Amino acid sequence: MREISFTQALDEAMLEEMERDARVITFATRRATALERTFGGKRVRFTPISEAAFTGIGLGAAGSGYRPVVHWGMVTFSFVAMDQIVNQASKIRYMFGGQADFPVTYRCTTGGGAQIAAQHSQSPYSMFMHLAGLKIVLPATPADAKGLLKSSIRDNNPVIFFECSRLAAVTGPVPDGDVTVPLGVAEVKRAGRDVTVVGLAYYVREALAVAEALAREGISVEVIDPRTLVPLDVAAIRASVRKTGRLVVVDEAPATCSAASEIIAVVTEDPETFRALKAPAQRVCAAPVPVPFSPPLEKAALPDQARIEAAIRRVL
Amino acid sequence: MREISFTQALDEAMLEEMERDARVITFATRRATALERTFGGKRVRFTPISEAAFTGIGLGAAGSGYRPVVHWGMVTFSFVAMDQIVNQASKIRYMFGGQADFPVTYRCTTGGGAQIAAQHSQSPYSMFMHLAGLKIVLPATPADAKGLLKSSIRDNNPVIFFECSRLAAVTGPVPDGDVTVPLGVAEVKRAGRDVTVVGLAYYVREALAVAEALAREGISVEVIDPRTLVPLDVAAIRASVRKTGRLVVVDEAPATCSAASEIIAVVTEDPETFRALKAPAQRVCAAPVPVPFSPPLEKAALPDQARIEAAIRRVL
Amino acid sequence: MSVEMLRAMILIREFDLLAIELRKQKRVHGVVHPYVGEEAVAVGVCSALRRTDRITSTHRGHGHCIAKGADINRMMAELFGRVDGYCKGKGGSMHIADFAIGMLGANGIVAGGLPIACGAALAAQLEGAGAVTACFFGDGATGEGEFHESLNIASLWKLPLIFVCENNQYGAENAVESVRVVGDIATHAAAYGLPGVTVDGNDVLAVHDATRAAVERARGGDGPTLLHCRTFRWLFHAMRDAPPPETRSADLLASWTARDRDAIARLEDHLAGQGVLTESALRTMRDEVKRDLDAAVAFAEASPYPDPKDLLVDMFAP
Amino acid sequence: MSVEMLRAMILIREFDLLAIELRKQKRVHGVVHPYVGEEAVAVGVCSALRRTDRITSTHRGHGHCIAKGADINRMMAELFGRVDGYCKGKGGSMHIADFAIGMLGANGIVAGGLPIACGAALAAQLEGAGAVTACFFGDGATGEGEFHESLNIASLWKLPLIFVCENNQYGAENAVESVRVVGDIATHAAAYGLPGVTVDGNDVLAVHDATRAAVERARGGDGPTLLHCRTFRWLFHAMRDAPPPETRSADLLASWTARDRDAIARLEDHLAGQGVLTESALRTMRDEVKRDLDAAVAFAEASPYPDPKDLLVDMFAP
Ligand SMILES: Cc1ncc(C[n+]2csc(CCOP(=O)(O)OP(=O)(O)O)c2C)c(N)n1
Ligand SMILES: Cc1ncc(C[n+]2csc(CCOP(=O)(O)OP(=O)(O)O)c2C)c(N)n1
Ligand SMILES: [Mg+2]
Ligand SMILES: [Mg+2]
Repeated sequence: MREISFTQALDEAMLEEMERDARVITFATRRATALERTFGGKRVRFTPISEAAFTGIGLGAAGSGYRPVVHWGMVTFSFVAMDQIVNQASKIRYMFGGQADFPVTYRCTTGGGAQIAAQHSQSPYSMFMHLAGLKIVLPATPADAKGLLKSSIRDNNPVIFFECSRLAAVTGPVPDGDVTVPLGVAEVKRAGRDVTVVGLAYYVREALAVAEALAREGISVEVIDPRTLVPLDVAAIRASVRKTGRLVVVDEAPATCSAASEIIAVVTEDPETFRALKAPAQRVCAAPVPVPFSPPLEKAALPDQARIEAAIRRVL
Repeated sequence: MREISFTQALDEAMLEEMERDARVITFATRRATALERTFGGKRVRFTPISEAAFTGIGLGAAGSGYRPVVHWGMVTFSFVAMDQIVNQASKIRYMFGGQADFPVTYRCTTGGGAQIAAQHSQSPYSMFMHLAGLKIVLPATPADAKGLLKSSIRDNNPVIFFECSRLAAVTGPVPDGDVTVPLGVAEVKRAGRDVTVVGLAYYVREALAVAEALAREGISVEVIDPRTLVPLDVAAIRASVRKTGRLVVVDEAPATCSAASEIIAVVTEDPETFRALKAPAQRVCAAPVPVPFSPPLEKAALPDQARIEAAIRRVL
Repeated sequence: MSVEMLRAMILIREFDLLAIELRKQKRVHGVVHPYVGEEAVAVGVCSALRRTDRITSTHRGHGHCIAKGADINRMMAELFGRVDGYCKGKGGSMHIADFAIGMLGANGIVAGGLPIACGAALAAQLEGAGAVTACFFGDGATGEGEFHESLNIASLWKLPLIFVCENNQYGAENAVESVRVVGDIATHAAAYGLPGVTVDGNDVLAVHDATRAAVERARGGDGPTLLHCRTFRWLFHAMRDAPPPETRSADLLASWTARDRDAIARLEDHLAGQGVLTESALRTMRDEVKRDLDAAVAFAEASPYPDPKDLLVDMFAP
Repeated sequence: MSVEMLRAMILIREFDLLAIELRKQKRVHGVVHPYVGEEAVAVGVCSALRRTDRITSTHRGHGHCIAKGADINRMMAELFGRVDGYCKGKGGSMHIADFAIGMLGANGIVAGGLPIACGAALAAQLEGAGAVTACFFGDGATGEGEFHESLNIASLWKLPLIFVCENNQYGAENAVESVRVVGDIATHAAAYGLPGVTVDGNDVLAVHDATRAAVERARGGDGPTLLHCRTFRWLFHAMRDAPPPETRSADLLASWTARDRDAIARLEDHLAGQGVLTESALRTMRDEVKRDLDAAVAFAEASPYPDPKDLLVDMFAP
């Protein structure tokens, strides 16, 4: 298998899906030069800096037969468009009684770690998860990025596709050809017996590194990557916790009302899993602050291997 | 003590706070006729339908020495203003190193139950809780409404004050005079031994009704009203669960990444409380759909006493 | 055609007057935003559109639905919250849609429909079959950022779109003069490089003609037009259990509801003057409208409420 | 005064050229958005303001800070992420503020500062002491809804505000013509009933004069002005580890950087022509600027990084 970067994997997915289906169109404030060259300025557009308008345009075009892929840039900029996401996209199919489909994919980058401070280092996927009506995708590897973006574009619902910035340049094996990854299916990235660590995006890697280190001490860590947050593969997470009896969730969003809170809730409220739980579930999340600029502060604000390891040791 | 309605209690708080402090100003798209008569059109304004602008105006005026109370109308309309809330208000003090304070209060109505369908029946407080940097208030009684609104206006930070629509006409005793309720302090609305029910807003009443009914069977339910969601009185909730060993959280927002998820997480991750937990914690929340219009569907979508009771029985 | 327009306007008015009565009786649910007095805008615009053209609507959307050709039985069933409603009872008054006739939905969010309309227009532009989109919004919506963003992008991309501002002089309780400085909303067009046209929104033929010109321009690939229709909301902004009290002056109301300003009376008089419509034909028409509305109520009441076990149906498309 | 303006413009340019070098060397962190070429806008505007007047800024905010009188030591320390920076290292380049001098903050969100500026202007109006607010934003910001909403509400409320559009011809990689149809951004003003003025943004005296007129109007209670300043971004939009390659034509660049168009050279020549500035005085000025900048870097590097244990400090006001 080829080793390509996360970004290259996403570019391949766009190219292949636009080739596959002429109804796939795309726009963003930033020019997608390569796609524009291949598919022309009708299907590949750049827009004014008008996120509310072009988010709604994606939705309207989706309801009229197209399959838009709208790139917001950073997730930060989606907040300008929140009316179209919360009040329109997440509700439009259900409130109209299912009479039309809205196959639109919203892409955005997410996360901290690059010293670009509060506004440009956000990881607010849980805010979108809370809205019934959107599918939420958060890949951690180049292969998943490609396969999940393909599935998102082919899905007949509004999907928000988060691209962790710290993964952009990370490389990994990506299968050739048209390989999709289904939405709603978690992957056990490493099997283990003693504790389940659910990591999101960049923190799948970090969790794997910690698992590797602890293996040398005979501690067996299972690392699960949900890959999609809506639908969340609750069955896979619960099954793992029933096996290990211990849960640590790692993510770079602040803990309050986060995806990590949700994962703890779905584990705790299930009688059988609850009975299997031998220790308090732990969240390893960002400190409850806007991400600060200065490198030592930013480092202190975000999870890291030491904090993951400490949480694992706390529950063992 | 006088019995007045939730709405009257809020009106009194506004009147008294504007009297108390000339820096309190207020605006909304809807005219506040009584306040305008008393305090004049300079301090009491109505605005164009421009939520993004007037949300930011509140923030800018707060940073320049005033204490604006901005009423969005329904929380629905806040999504038009989300940039100013997420990217500006929640981060502005911290990212500028604490050099200025931003004492702005955003009021809005929330909740379903009035057959006004998907867009106008939202309860998305958890989306705002997730953002480090906002205080979040959600009162359940007229007295708390008045006392908490006063505290919110006097607080030196951005506060979002949610007013549950189904409580607007509900009456209750409200103390005379300048009585405040502190932010961050839960109240045990009914003491009990067997199970802790944390209810939010309208569902405090419903939980109390269920507690009353179950008392006749000898089941002793403790009902806790957090009153503010940020800061959340984690100590009070944990203490109650350590006593009862059982937890049910009731709210009309959908469960995923909700305040209910958060409450379960803070209970589960605390070693001592976890050890005291005798049964899986339960969420009684809205179905994961936009709130439907038709009365039987809406009723099915939202929690009710029967579902609260069933959840209590499940954990006993 | 003008007779058809008259019939549509009468149907719209009677539909909403009936909806108010039904709401008072608590037979229909939720909120009612009556379109009474503004019928010429919906009918003038939609009569210049084809079935394959699309529209987006507002919270005050019944008139747009009817003008675009929606089935009043299914509309009524929706207000009643029944399974045979357009949205199977899930939407209600503020969320009626009929994608089959290009009615892409009412919208409870002021200005929320404009970006969606741009998206529909983009789809039409890509399809290349000459379809256009008309996008209704109120004077109050001009305060929102989505209004501005949509005008800019539609002009830039030459989208086949007609922006129809229904200036009914009020946004809820606020007079338009109290929320914007410049009265003529068409003045916004210049900064986007598109035509801005102000018409008498109570003259259905004038609205139709102005729309036709805008539609031609749009179909010809020359882009959008901003059409500013001056009209008036005869009744209250919205009602739940009971209509709120009128706060506007009696003089103002009288000046707009006078026979020479009422869009329906004007078209009646015009058609009578032309000899196209006799008194008795008019009476027949009004009787038919009444019969159709009675039938719609009967249809709605015969339809069952949705089954709570279908609560999760329609959430996600397969 | 003009000599002070020249000094400020030179300092702004040299500050940003230095910031680029420091960023290449990884001594400062994050993103740098250089203001090189646009100095006359910040200086022309701020020289017409008082210390008690307020401004809001953008992602490209170093020039606005310096023009409003910020301390370059604390600015530099902020870029270095040190505790003596304006935000104690919590903000960085995109979030510098100095409330003591009325600099209410840079802003990473395009158009995000406009509503905040309206709020500051409202405060000034209520205070009644005649303070005004100037609000900087780019040509790209005119695509955002917040631009429109702010113009409308500021005009309606006659807020003492100057909307300063820095049209540097590009929003990131996109030429202004590619994102809007009408080139003259001042044309937006008419629909809001406020004056729209276009000036040569590379002529600091013209910017100053236009601002002074707008400030007088604002202090007099007559409301806001939209000031459209045509200028040019000499360098890249933004850099992280290395400056991105230039994609614009050499001819275009040459036409804007030519001595007769460069704002700094023009003022130098003007002052020299007037006999106000000798060659040696200019040399001295440039030397002083360089010395001040060296001192700022020394100040920044002498300042410690924030202590991680202070991570939660500054979150909530007591
Ligand atoms: C974004 C948003 N803000 C506020 C409201 C509340 N609201 C509903 S209708 C309305 C007035 C709308 O006025 P206009 O656009 O003139 O339409 P009209 O009601 O006159 O038809 C308001 C403020 C809303 N629905 N959406
Ligand atoms: C709401 C929002 N959308 C997108 C961006 C990304 N972005 C940062 S600067 C920029 C270009 C801004 O152009 P302009 O307003 O002309 O300012 P300039 O950079 O030219 O000074 C963009 C698109 C952003 N910061 N905020
Ligand atoms: Mg109106
Ligand atoms: Mg620019």
